[in-house]
Amino acid sequence: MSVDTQAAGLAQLLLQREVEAFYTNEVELLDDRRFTEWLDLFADDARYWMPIARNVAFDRPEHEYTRERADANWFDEGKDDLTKRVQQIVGGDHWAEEPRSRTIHAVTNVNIVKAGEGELTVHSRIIVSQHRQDDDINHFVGKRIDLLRRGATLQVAHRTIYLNQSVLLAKGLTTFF
Amino acid sequence: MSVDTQAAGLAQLLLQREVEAFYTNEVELLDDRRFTEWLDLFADDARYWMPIARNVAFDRPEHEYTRERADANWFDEGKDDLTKRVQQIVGGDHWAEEPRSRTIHAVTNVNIVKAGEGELTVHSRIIVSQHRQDDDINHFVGKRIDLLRRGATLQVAHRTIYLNQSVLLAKGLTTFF
Amino acid sequence: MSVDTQAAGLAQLLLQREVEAFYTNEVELLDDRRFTEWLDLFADDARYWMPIARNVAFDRPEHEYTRERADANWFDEGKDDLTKRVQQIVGGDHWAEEPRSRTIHAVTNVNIVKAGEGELTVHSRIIVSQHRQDDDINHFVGKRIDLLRRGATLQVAHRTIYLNQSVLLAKGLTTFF
Amino acid sequence: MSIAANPAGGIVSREIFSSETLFAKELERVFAPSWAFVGHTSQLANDGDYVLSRVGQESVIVVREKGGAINVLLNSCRHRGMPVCRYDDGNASVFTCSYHGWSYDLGGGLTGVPKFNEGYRGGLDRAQWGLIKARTEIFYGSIWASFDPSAPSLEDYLGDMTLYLRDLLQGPDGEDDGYEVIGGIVKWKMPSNWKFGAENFSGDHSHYPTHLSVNRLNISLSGKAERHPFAAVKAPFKFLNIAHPGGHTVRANLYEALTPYESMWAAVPEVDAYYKEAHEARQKRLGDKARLYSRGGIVFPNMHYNTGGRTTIGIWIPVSAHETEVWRWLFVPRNAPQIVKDTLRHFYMRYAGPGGMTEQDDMENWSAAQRGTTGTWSRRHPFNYQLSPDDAHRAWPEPWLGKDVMVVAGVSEHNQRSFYTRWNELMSA
Amino acid sequence: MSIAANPAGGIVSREIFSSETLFAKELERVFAPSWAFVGHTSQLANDGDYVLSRVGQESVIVVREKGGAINVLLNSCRHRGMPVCRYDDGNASVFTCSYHGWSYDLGGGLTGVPKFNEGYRGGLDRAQWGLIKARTEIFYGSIWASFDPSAPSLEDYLGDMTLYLRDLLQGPDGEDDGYEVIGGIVKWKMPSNWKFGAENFSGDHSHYPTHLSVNRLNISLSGKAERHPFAAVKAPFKFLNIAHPGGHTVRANLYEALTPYESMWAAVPEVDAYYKEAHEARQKRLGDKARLYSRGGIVFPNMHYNTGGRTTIGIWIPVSAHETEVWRWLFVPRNAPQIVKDTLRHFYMRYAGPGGMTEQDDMENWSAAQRGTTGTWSRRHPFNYQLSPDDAHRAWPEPWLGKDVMVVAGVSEHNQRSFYTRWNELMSA
Amino acid sequence: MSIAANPAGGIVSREIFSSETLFAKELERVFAPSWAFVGHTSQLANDGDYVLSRVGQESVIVVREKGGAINVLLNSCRHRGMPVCRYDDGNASVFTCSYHGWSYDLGGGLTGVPKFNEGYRGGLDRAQWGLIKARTEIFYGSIWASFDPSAPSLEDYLGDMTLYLRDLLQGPDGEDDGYEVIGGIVKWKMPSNWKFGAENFSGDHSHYPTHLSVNRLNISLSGKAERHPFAAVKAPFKFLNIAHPGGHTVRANLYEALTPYESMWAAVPEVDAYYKEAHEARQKRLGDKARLYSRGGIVFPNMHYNTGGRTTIGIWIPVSAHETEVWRWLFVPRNAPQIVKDTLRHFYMRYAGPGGMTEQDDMENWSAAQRGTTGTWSRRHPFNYQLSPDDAHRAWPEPWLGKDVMVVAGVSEHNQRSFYTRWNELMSA
Ligand code: FES
Ligand code: FES
Ligand code: FES
Ligand SMILES: [Fe+3]
Ligand SMILES: [Fe+3]
Ligand SMILES: [Fe+3]
Repeated sequence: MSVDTQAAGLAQLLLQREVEAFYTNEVELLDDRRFTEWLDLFADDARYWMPIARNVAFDRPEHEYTRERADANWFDEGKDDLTKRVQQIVGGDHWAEEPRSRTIHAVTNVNIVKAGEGELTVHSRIIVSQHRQDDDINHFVGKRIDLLRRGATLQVAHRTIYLNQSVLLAKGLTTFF
Repeated sequence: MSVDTQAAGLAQLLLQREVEAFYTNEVELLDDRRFTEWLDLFADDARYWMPIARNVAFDRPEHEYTRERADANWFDEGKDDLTKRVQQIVGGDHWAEEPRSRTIHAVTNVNIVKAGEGELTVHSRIIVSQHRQDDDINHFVGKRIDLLRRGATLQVAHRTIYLNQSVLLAKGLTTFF
Repeated sequence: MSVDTQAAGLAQLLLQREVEAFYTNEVELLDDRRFTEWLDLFADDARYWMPIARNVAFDRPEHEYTRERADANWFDEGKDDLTKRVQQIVGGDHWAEEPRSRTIHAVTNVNIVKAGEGELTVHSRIIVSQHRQDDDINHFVGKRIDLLRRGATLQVAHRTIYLNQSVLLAKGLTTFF
Repeated sequence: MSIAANPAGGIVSREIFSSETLFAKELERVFAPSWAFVGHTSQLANDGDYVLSRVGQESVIVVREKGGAINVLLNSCRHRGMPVCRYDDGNASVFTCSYHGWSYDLGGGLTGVPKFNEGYRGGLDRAQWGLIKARTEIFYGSIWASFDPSAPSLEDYLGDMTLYLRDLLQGPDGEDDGYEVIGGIVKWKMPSNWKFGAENFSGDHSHYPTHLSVNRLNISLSGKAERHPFAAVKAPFKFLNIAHPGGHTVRANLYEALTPYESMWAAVPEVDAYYKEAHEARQKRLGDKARLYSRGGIVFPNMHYNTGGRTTIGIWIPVSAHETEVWRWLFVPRNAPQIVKDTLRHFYMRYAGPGGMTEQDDMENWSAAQRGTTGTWSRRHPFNYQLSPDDAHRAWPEPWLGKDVMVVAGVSEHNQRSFYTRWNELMSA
Repeated sequence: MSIAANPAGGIVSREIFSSETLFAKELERVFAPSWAFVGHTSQLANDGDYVLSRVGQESVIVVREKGGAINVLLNSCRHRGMPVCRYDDGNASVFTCSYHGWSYDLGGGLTGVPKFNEGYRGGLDRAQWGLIKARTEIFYGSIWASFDPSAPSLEDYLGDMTLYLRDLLQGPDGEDDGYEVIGGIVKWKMPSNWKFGAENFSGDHSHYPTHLSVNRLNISLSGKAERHPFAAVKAPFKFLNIAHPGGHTVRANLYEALTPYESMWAAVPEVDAYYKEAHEARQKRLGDKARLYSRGGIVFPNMHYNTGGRTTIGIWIPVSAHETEVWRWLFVPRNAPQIVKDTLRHFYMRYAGPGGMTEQDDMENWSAAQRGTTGTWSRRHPFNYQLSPDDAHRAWPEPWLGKDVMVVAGVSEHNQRSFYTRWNELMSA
Repeated sequence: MSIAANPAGGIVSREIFSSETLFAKELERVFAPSWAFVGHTSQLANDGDYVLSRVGQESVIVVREKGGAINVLLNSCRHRGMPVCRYDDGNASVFTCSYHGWSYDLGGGLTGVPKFNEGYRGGLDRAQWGLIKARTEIFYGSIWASFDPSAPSLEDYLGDMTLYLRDLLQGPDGEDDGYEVIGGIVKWKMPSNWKFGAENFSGDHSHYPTHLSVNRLNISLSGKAERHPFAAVKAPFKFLNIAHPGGHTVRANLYEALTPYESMWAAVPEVDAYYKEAHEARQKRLGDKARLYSRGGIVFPNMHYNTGGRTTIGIWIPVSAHETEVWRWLFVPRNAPQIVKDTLRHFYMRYAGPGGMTEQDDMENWSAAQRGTTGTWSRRHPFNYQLSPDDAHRAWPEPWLGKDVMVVAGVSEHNQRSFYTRWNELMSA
């Protein structure tokens, strides 16, 4: 390898590590319930979108998930909404999270599909295990597409979460993805 | 670190990254249903083998999984067979996949156990979550052993998938592993 | 990047890789039932602790998990105990593991939160899928905090495993975490 | 025999929430003879458009045939039971079964049978083997179905409830059929009996401790505290619990007078402007009856709705005594500016359903309360619905509210008592 | 009382697929008095070899004792019910219970009881407390068991079916006991009633829409279109639906004449050559009866088999009304070259079971149809089995097909009607 | 009618372990009229301290009110069934329901009802709508509850069992109320009927094949082989199976004489020293009765305990015929040095529960045996409990063991026969 090739390879590895570390830090904040710090990972104008899945014919894949800013979705909101959700949980009077969930989030297969000047497009998988009380248990598995903005630190500018479920098998989406 | 040690370390990291990126790309192709591109990841003479597990005594571990090219297996086939399976799904008349599954594959713990001249032996874990309709749901977890061939790109020359289940808890193995 | 920055970046990447490889090796040993080799990954004075979770009010998070060396725990023991557990399994007369479990362990989101002189503090997630007979199936998901000691090789000096479950949904904890 | 104990007296047995035997009986006695909401005409823009829905537990195809008529067909092949339609929605000219290929037209007629001549040789009367077709009626855009040939007409089934259902489907400006459904029916499962949902929507006005957190956070867009936009209105009104003999119930404000618009959507001025204009148009259109401001209610047994900025219709699909599937259709005013539609859509998503900050806590309580219905000792002690007893007035305070409705003003469990009384009639017959 | 409605007339109640009460009754009335296929002698090469199998829902040990006799033992300790054998297969000289150590010999005899003398002090008659032993019979290599002392002999139970079962177990060259089982019993669960599988194997010839995709892809190895190798044969034949009074059924081609081999395995010349030779040997060995080419069938109630290049025997294990466990034994001709064995093994794996491109779509349909059996309205409408009615001939077209068989030629639901008629006799008695 | 067949004769029907109908009857006949262990006073150090527990399947709040009295309250709001306490433990002065806000004091009294005056207008008698309160008794630190007003007093319920329960709760030095509970109740689920656990603790001394592996590994801390510390003691004794007419049973060693301490904890000298001292103190305190060394037993129906270095009390919570939730309280001698507490804690964790090397194998066997209770054929064959029949002596070998106890010495299934005999009395009445 030439020195230049080495430098390029190293830079690529460091970027990959930076993004993976970002996500690992994120899941630690969530599982440690450090929600306010978690909010800091989002840009002020960030969007958080989780569409609803439909069962459609093979020739209508574009109709499989509901549309952002147009259809009903599980989530289609901004940082102010996320902030309200956090404020709801921490008050001790949000019964669906009182007693609180014990969650474990795992992120895998981090894929930087586009590394632009100030932004990265990153795909990943997220596995979420949520337990409350003795038997209020949810397992979610999702595909995530993030637009990460590069500044002093990385920040989520836009997040898309695709769940597999069409009929949601949970009475509440009280964790974050 | 000497420059040489550094170079060796970097080369090892780049190889690890290359293989992890290969697998991440693979799961993205599968979950995006880009099956034809997925087939391109397999060498023309590739083998795809998933044995059946038996419950055996502690002193007969060699009898725990059925044998390749000898016994009944869940899969024991070549690229032509995989190609037929893909052709079956994309036609819109393979009812077990119509409407299509929504799948999420995650690959973890990629372990390059042997890096030969033209081939790599790589172990990994694969976690598969498959949803169809409202409640046709499968979860598979597997141990994988791949022989990857190095050419212009990596290609799977041989894949082994060990599932934990002995009695399969699914009516159809209509996703890939 | 300056050469020094490069070197520092590379060193950080190599450390990350070393720790990830350590865990990947560990899960392969477990899933291949090479338990004696697995024991070698633990320091002689290692502690292995898995507390019990309680459902508590939002303002008593410190009471959520039972205390090490004080309360009832799922595990709170040393290497001699782990050794006895291994000796129990390999004998063929430990009925809860005869026939043996088929397990798959996956470790994700390895986070070196502190890299001291001789020790690393590392967080990770562990996903465990355990199958025995036809339908004796457990799924565990855990958060792990390890103290790794650096010598000729890494060794676990202290391991904490947090499960989400309060009432354990398994009749036996016969695998390792 | 009274299965529900004494619902009129506010005493309801816990067993009706947990017994699987009673649940099976409910399907026959409560669900089978009723009319079911299955969708809205705005979901079917073109001939051939279809959408899957549910009547009780049954999967049905709601389809618009050539010429625009809407049919509701049982989604089960008459040959061997296979669902003939396997997609949540789409456009079709025929439903062909994937098992043995019987095919049905959009009216359910069995038009195609492989080997019809040489195999069945005249022994199969196709007219007898079409898809089971429900009686279907359209009411101001809403689509209703019943498989019971002896059920009354939809209008008779609804009785005075027609007023409130029509009102629900009128735009904010009072124009009939003024709403459209947005894309994506919200569907989920919850671990509680369907009646916990039904009684809540029928009028559980004392459950505000459930919503302490959202009240604290002011999730309404009124710019004021509270979670409901209409809570910002200060004009004097009576809060009415309106119960129908058929088991339907309504929660509504009856304002003392026609008053000018008061800001309810201050957080989004364009929306506020739209509602102001609509408010005035509605008063013009409806006159004195515009004093009625519905908040929600139910059509017996399992259709439920909310208004007041959360215009939605839902159904509780009974899965078992202990599990319910919920479907929700989100409505926006058909002719409103896009920003109004977007704001309402967003408000709903943050308010209701599994992602909704408000309903998450409802469902937490319903599913926890569900466990209190099974215990050896606890099930010997009935539930209490005695809040504000013995004070219902017929056709009151305005006769146009319905000649048969029994009304209580203020916070009360009157509507719930009425719901269980009707339920008990059907179950104990 | 007729539980299944009118199966002879092609009308079958949906409830028999979904009622757990009827399911419990099935175990007693349909499964308990029957003979069960439990395995094949090729699985037990040596004395002491054993393999776990099932009789109805019960776990049984199929074991070869010293001297070669095969026993079928209920895998449940007489002391406290523990399975005394916990491995899918192995070799043993004794089964020792891991709970309190009672031990049994390979004939089920209770030979070891801790504290037998000082504890039981003569109060335990070991002869009365051995493992429950089934009546066991071997039929051309296949192993059968029944726990019912009043069941007829296996031969009487099979009746004319002996012809077809013997035929199944003859190699392609017509030699008796010509098959062996390959390693690995294929086991899985499916969310449908076991009778959907049973009726399919009994002869559901009109379900080709299920298999549009594999027909399109030509998964046979004949080098021609279609999924079955034998579809390549052009010699004229009658397709027969052969029903036995005991509920057994057979699907078979009866060729009009003994004709030369036509290529069915062109994709693998060595295999084609093997089958050509076998074809000729079979004609020589069987003479005119070689015109019979079986395609599959069932031994009542839950043993099912396929031939025609997919030689397999399976059982539907009833788990509940809504769930079935399936086991499949894969057979290859004992004396064929390895390439023939490999090709057949590979053909099966791609064809059948959860990994099989063909049966995946069968099971999708069965499990979807299962949901059509529970609905409030849909279950009031029976299934239809009226394809090709009223045209069965006894012992036809050749008397050697069986003196009691009722046969219909061509695509028909005759076999299914016969299956449910037998089922109904047992259930309605 | 005898539901359990002939338990006194050692013959017990398998159906009592698998029938959901019998399970439902058990809750009424066996659990409802009994007294339940719900906790220990050391869990409630301060006024207002509470902990959730279970009576049968029911969730109960065990709470210490101002002044120290302990109440056991059904954790189900009288309004609509919601659990009023949602935390495993804590400190409270009032329990306020999160659904509609009814609030209860620590005695269960309904003290707060929103809209009490203007809504209920005198129609709600709060005295009638408090939390259901159990009869509660404290016995040497252990807390017991019964919801059955017609149950006898706890003392009468226990009968001679008071001796053994008091003994259990005495410290190793024989001092009354000598134990405290350590933090963390161990809770898990197991897939078997609760009676497999109950009969095991009642005295299943012949199940040592279950524990071959731990015996091989010497997990006791005696420094000698075997898994029990007390196995190291060589002084001669009779092993007694002590059965009470109320269904309670005890396993105990009765030493022939008061003998000096023999080392049982050689692996930890400080612990050995502690036990030596305690041994001597106990002899001094109890005199001849110190010859009794309890090993474990049950209070009918579902409280179970072990002693001998594993001092724990547990309950089998009946979930269904096929599932049981287990709770275990771990006890250490209140006044022992920390190292003794730590050693016992560690010994327990490695011995019992899902993490315990010993009990893992018990539960494996119970859950495997559970499957032997459902099969068509296997359930026709009863279980056998005939070990050491017909040799029970009343109040023997010492009259102070209890005037009504029936005792057998040596390995026997006497206690199990007694347990099922009592169970059968209640169920067959
Ligand atoms: S089930 Fe529809 S055609 Fe047979
Ligand atoms: S259960 Fe087999 S010996 Fe006791
Ligand atoms: S349920 Fe407790 S106050 Fe209503
Ligand atoms: Fe609410
Ligand atoms: Fe088929
Ligand atoms: Fe034991």
